[in-house]
Amino acid sequence: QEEPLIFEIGRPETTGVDVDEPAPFEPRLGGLERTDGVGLPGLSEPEAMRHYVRLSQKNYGIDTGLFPLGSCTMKHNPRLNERMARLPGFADVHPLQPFSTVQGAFELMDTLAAWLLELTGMQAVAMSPKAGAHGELCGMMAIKAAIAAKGEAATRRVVLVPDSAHGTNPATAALIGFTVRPVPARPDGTVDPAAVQAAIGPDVAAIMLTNPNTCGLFERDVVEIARIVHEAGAYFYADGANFNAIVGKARPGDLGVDAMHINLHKTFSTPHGGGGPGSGPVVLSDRLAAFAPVPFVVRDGERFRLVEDEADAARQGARPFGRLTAFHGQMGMFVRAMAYMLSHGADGMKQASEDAVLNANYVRACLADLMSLPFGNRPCMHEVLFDDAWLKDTGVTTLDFAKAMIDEGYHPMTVYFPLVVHGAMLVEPTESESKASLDLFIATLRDLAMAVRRGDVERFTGAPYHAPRRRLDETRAARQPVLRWTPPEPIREAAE
Amino acid sequence: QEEPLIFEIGRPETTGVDVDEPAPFEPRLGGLERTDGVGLPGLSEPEAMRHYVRLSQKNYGIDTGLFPLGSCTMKHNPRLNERMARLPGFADVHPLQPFSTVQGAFELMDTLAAWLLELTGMQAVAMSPKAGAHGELCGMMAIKAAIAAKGEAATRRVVLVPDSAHGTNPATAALIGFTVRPVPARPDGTVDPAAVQAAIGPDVAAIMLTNPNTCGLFERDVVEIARIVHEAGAYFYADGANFNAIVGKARPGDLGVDAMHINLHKTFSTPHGGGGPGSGPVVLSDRLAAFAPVPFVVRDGERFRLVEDEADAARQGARPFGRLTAFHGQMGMFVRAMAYMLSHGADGMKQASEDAVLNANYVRACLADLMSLPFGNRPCMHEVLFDDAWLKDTGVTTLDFAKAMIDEGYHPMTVYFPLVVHGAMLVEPTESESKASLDLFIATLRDLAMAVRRGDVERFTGAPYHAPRRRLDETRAARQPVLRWTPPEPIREAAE
Amino acid sequence: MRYLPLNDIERADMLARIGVGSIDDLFADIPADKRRPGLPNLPTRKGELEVERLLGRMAAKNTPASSVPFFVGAGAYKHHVPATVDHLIQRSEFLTSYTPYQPEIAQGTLQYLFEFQTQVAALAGMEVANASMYDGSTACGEAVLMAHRVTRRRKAVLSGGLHPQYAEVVRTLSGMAEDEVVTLPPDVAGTEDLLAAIDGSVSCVVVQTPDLFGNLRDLRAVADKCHAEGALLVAVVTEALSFGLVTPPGAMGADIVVGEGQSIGNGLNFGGPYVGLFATRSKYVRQMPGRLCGETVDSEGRRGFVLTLSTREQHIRRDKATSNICTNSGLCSLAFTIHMTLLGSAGLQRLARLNHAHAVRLHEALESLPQVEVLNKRYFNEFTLRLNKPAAAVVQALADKGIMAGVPVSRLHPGAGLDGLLLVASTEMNTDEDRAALVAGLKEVL
Amino acid sequence: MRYLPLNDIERADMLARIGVGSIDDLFADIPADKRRPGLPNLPTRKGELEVERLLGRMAAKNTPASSVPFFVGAGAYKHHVPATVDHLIQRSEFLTSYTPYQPEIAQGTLQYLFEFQTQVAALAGMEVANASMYDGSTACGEAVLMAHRVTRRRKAVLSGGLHPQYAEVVRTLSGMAEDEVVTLPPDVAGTEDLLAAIDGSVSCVVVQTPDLFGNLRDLRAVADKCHAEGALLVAVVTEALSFGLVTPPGAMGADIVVGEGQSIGNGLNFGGPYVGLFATRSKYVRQMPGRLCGETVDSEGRRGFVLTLSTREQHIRRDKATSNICTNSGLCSLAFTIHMTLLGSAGLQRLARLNHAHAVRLHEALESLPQVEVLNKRYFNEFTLRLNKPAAAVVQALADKGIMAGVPVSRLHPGAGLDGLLLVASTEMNTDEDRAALVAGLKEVL
Repeated sequence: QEEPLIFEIGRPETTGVDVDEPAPFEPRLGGLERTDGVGLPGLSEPEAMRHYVRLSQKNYGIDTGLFPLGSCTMKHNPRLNERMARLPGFADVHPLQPFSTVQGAFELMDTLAAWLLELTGMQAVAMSPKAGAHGELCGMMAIKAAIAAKGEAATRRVVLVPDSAHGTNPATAALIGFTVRPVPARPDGTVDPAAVQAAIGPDVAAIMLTNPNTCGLFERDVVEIARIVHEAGAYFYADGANFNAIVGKARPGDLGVDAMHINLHKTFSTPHGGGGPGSGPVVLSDRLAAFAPVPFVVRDGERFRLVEDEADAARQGARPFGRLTAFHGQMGMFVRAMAYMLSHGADGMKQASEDAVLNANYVRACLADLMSLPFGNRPCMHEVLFDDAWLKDTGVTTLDFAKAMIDEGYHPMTVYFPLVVHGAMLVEPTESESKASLDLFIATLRDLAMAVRRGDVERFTGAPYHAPRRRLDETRAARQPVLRWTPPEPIREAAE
Repeated sequence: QEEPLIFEIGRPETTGVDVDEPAPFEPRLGGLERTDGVGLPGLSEPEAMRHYVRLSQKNYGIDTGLFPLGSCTMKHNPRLNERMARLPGFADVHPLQPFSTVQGAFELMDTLAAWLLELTGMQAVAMSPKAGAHGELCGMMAIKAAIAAKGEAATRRVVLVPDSAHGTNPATAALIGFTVRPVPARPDGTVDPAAVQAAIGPDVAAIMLTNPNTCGLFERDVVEIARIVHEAGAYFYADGANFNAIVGKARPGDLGVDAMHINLHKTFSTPHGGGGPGSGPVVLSDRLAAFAPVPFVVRDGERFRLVEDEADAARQGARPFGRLTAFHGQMGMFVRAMAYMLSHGADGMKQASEDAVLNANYVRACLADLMSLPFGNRPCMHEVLFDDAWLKDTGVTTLDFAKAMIDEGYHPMTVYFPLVVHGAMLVEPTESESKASLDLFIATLRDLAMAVRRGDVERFTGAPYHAPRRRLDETRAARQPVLRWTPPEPIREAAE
Repeated sequence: MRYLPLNDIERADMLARIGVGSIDDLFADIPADKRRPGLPNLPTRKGELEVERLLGRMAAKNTPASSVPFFVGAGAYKHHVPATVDHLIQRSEFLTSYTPYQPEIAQGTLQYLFEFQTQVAALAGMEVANASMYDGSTACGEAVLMAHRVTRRRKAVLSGGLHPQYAEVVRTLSGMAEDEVVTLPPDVAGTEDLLAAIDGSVSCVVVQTPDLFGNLRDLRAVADKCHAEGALLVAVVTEALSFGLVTPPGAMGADIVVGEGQSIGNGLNFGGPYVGLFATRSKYVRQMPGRLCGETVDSEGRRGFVLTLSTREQHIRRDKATSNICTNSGLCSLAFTIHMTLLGSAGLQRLARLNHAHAVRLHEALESLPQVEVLNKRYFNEFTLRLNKPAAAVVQALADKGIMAGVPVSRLHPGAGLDGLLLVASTEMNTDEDRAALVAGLKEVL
Repeated sequence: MRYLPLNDIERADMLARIGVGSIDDLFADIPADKRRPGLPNLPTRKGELEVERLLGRMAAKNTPASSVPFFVGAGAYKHHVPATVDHLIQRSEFLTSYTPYQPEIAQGTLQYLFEFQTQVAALAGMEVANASMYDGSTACGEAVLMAHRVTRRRKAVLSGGLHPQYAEVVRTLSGMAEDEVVTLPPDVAGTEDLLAAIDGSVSCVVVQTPDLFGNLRDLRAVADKCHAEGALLVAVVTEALSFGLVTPPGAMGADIVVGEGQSIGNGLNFGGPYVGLFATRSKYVRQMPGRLCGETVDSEGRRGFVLTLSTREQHIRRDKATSNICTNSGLCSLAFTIHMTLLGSAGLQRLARLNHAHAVRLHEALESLPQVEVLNKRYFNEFTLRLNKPAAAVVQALADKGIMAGVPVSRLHPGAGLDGLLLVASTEMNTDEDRAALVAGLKEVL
């Protein structure tokens, strides 16, 4: 059965919420009453329940199967975290309540910040960024502010970005007025310090490096790169999207990083929720700490309070570059991440990183004979990157292969990213998968790979066959955008 | 993908619960330590989550589609009720806490009891029965106790049960030593007072009558039947399974009922949960009130307390027949039912009954031309009963038709019940279905009925084709019972 | 009204399609003088917010176990339930499904029931288990009826260590069925002479372990005597967690093991809903009450599960059924299964050990009080204190101080002269502070 | 560790299969002198119970809005969220899914986004909306950048009624992008002369309604002037519920409407996560930031939904993207959509009316206090009081009495000489008792 849109089944007078009628009163809207009736149909509660339950059934989630989306870190989302985030003391407090009534909230933020600093070996953390890309923006803004403070705002306008960077990196740099200068990768998939040295100069503000990088490899020359960058008077921004591979194994602060965002939804298990909300705190080195945006929590003796404006910040010796968002950040995500960290503890977090790396390498080892590894069959970090060399001349593309995985009951891996390899397939199993689950996944991929070799092309080009939808026409969607429902023409499409 | 049993994927040393190790201590088990290792494998939390989420996906629920199971009343289960039942003040209190610490729990039980009495027009209510059948047992025990109190225990040993009764009725009567004497139904599906008159005598303890009955019809001579029963010195037990049809329209107490159980999970929306837990409070007339079992709540001035033993009950002037269960009943269900009642209020509950009856009659009216109505095309109550006369000689049975509905995305109606008609199909849409939902359901049934007429027999006899399983071999299950997992022989069945 | 999808226009359309003039025409079979105009004495509908306020106010008048030092047990125990359990049992597909009468679209329910049955049987050390009963006490009542069916005798003997409310349930049910029940007097020390009560007329002996007073019972001698006399041994376990640490009744010769499963996966809920466990030997399976799930195959040969042996059930055999029960405790058994799956043997054993350790720790702390005597030699997570004052008054005095000290035996055995006895349970929930609070509180009031 | 499925035997097997001797061999690329032996300064793992205790203790140090008379607003509002909403957003298939990059198995997410976009556009009175932004303030910042792209000008004018934290977000973002921002002074009465600030150099004017001080703004004249000068009007709505009762910005000529959607479906959460609304005219859609869901068909011609126009997004165009945003506020937008679907127009209007009624009722009650002046002529559910004492001190004094009186303007506009002003919001959550408590409390402290 197909599920119609609410606009096709709702009725304008129907409502699933019982609201009391107020006693008669004199409105004070001053002539600005809404008169168009809004025009949104409602559903009774049982109808709404069924509608959204049925919609949900057309989705795939971590809870329903392995979700090997490289670079996205689809790990288990503990329900304890959900329960904790819903404690009235966290969920039902207003950001502008008096400080005396939210001391526990500040304590949690302060504790989480302390853990993040300990994990990363950094000196300060900006908690307010709302997502990873927002954290990137925060980090780069801090760098820009620091450069301006040194009087180099006019001269340092270039940011070095390796080819293998996340797409947000160049976008972020460009957004705040930097020019992007690409740095090519070595044949082994990592950045060559010599290439950085060649690209750097007094016009460079920063390098943006993802480490482990998007090829799933640890940048083994990262310390040397940091040295080059710092010697040139520039800053080292690290994309923390892949921090989950090295928690407890290495600290960005020890590697020379000046700023790094942390995706709480990747490394620390807050749910992805079909596209957010995320949370992207940014850890900062001594060189950047003063420039962190408002607001931030400080401790006055036994009490916590929030520094919310620049004058107050200046009294704390800070020079905030401004404000990234109203209020103080993603409290709901802070609680979840804190619950994750407390649950794992030092031993569990280190083990999680190791298991994530182990799982990725196991997948690599078990598929290396059938699928092609662009940088050779050597250890990877928490994700393993294949390219499409092995699909050459088979009539099957990376996309086809991905869609065929759907028919086998799997969410595909990340495809066509990173851009540095052709037809990329980036597999990140995460530490949440059991060996039995991986073995089944590997067997399935091997079976599919054999089917490719057998020339069973239709299994791929026509895929998915067994999903709520066959392949969708994305071109049509973009050429003739239909971005909202509009009342139907007299002859409407009936729900099947 | 198939989902294995936990015993096939779990490992004995794996656990999804982190438990602290106690400091060393001296056990006091006195030689009764368990030494066999229990032998139950565990799953980590992510594995357990996925396992049970995937199992759930093989189920059908009210939230996923129309569930027209006659006599079962699959109505909407509001999540408000779930939230209320989980308030720590209800969910996290122990049945043996001091009375002073559970006054609110008693208040809720007392309030719910008062509402039930108002809805039914009865004089007392026993709250402790754990389910409908347990309530039946309670009601019949009260009757047996009342008869014994009159010194007629040895003579009144027969219970009249109409053919159309729920199967639990005769089972209940037999369980406590009564002999069942059937009462035939009239051709119109209801009980004839004359038949009751003919069957009754000084040996009769009670009649057990379901009203509205299992044919979906209101016993229009119920008052006369009650008169006959009472005149003969017997009691009138009403099966309250179908009370949801008449809430706010008629009161069992006004009709002469002496005892009736109320399925909180039918009439008052507590969830069915794949087979319980239910809750079956029993309302009693003046003639039976004194015999209600312990425990019960009484009010001493401003405070509530529980009467838990017979001596205390005697001080209250009661003569309880005993105790049905440890503790005090299904508190979790009481809270849900109370939330339902408060939400609906007097107006909403009456409207719900009317809508339930309206929906059933609408289905009847829209299908009467294609399917056969054993008692003619006349108004029914909250459910409509078809028989299989219209399937005669088509090669399609009631069961086949039901299974074909599965392929259309519907849960089948109740089939082969009540036993009084051949190949029964009992459809109860409940008030929770919208007209649009009913129209789609009706269209589907009409389409199937046309397919029967067309002779498209395989669509039925092979059904279901599109379910997690094809038709299951129930005979094999009963002949060679396999009731638990046992470790596999060396060659084990692999998960697909 | 938010739960009712129909609106008045639709209602009118539908009445027209049905061919009646008004809704009351559909209720015409109700005698006119008995028809009601509605429910004039009850309030009208309330929004969600208002319902939350009303019920929230009632809830706030109760003291949750988690909010105080808590030592109340006697058949229901405060344990920690993982968040995953409550999340999963609220899945629409579990919560809003029915008894799996259509197995093709109920494999979720059926498979977990099969897992549940396997787990319960393994825990109890038995061969088979059913798909759950209402609770431990009703399971106990049904066990006696089953023993009568198996032995064709009608006399049950109940140990004096059996939870008195369980005993009362058995007596009520058996009394109504006109069977005989012999109840031994309360047995604080766990040393009663059960063997003397067993003879060729006895269908079963019902013994609880850990018993009401917390004593662990060695059932082997009783089992031997039962079997020699042709009777069955029914073992009752009200603290399911004890299975993790204590020799299970099945290993001591029990023929039927019934129990309360609340401790695993389920909250206190003021006494219900809980989940009754029922396990027995394979040879008695056709006399077992309650639902059973069995393995089979579908028409394509794939493994699947169905309700089976339902000829025992009332909906087929009506007045010849083994019991009148037609439901189980579905969601509670699901919670049990999920929690048990998360625990596994390793977690269960560790959790049981921690419970025992806490009880021993409490025992040691209480020994410092001269007014208190611990009566038990061996126990799991609960034991009995003899106080120098009536326990009911002590419990109330401590409750007024915000400490839930336990269950006075006089509440369960009123008039039995056991007023000085207090049942004290200690689980993984108790902290050092909780124990210190109890000891300090007792010091004050004794 | 309960979240990690692998055990040591499996780890050893896997290392062997990989062909390395130890797990550290897989980390060999980390320079040896930078490798860490673990996290020696952090505690080890904790069970669920212990985590609940630790976080529960922190949570208990906060005062939940529902536990006190509560009048705090200024951009986040305490409303009632139906239980259904929170239940549904916790469905595994919604909660644990990713951005719908594989639309064939993400139609659930995509269809609700399409519903969300339609709802937001209708509420705002606009033609199209995106699939949500981080929150209202970041949406506002993005709106200004978008206006620059559309007009190819780089100067924004911010109304003095705009929430100062929103203004600061705009200034920060624009400052970093080296664009110009003119911020008018705080405008308590809502009568500032915006028209004078608009000329041919201005890309957009940003006006909030209801504004920070609660004033409803008639945007028509500003819209006309903007359009005459080639600028865009960006309207900001921080109380989404006002859409139910107040003329929407789209009907007053706004070109971009941004807003905070928290009020519908989402809790207070101490400031986040929230959900940013972003709507505009169809002609600007390709300049719009954020994700968009569009309708299309699959290879069998069935309707389906996909993310579309993603060439605007960073993962395709990298440094030429419209913004660096690569996520939306998925679950929060789902909560918004579900709550909005439950409400429908009828429920939304009724709820908005009830909010307004409560505010009027509060206004009337406060007028009885001589020390208090209500400054607003027209408002929705929030207004500004002028007190005879510094509002911050008054708020603190009342908080100490268990009353959350509102937001002192000085907290948002420090040093602006507005110390006597207090923002007071009133929603459907407020009862007569709450209002009486506030009035009584103010009487005491003023």
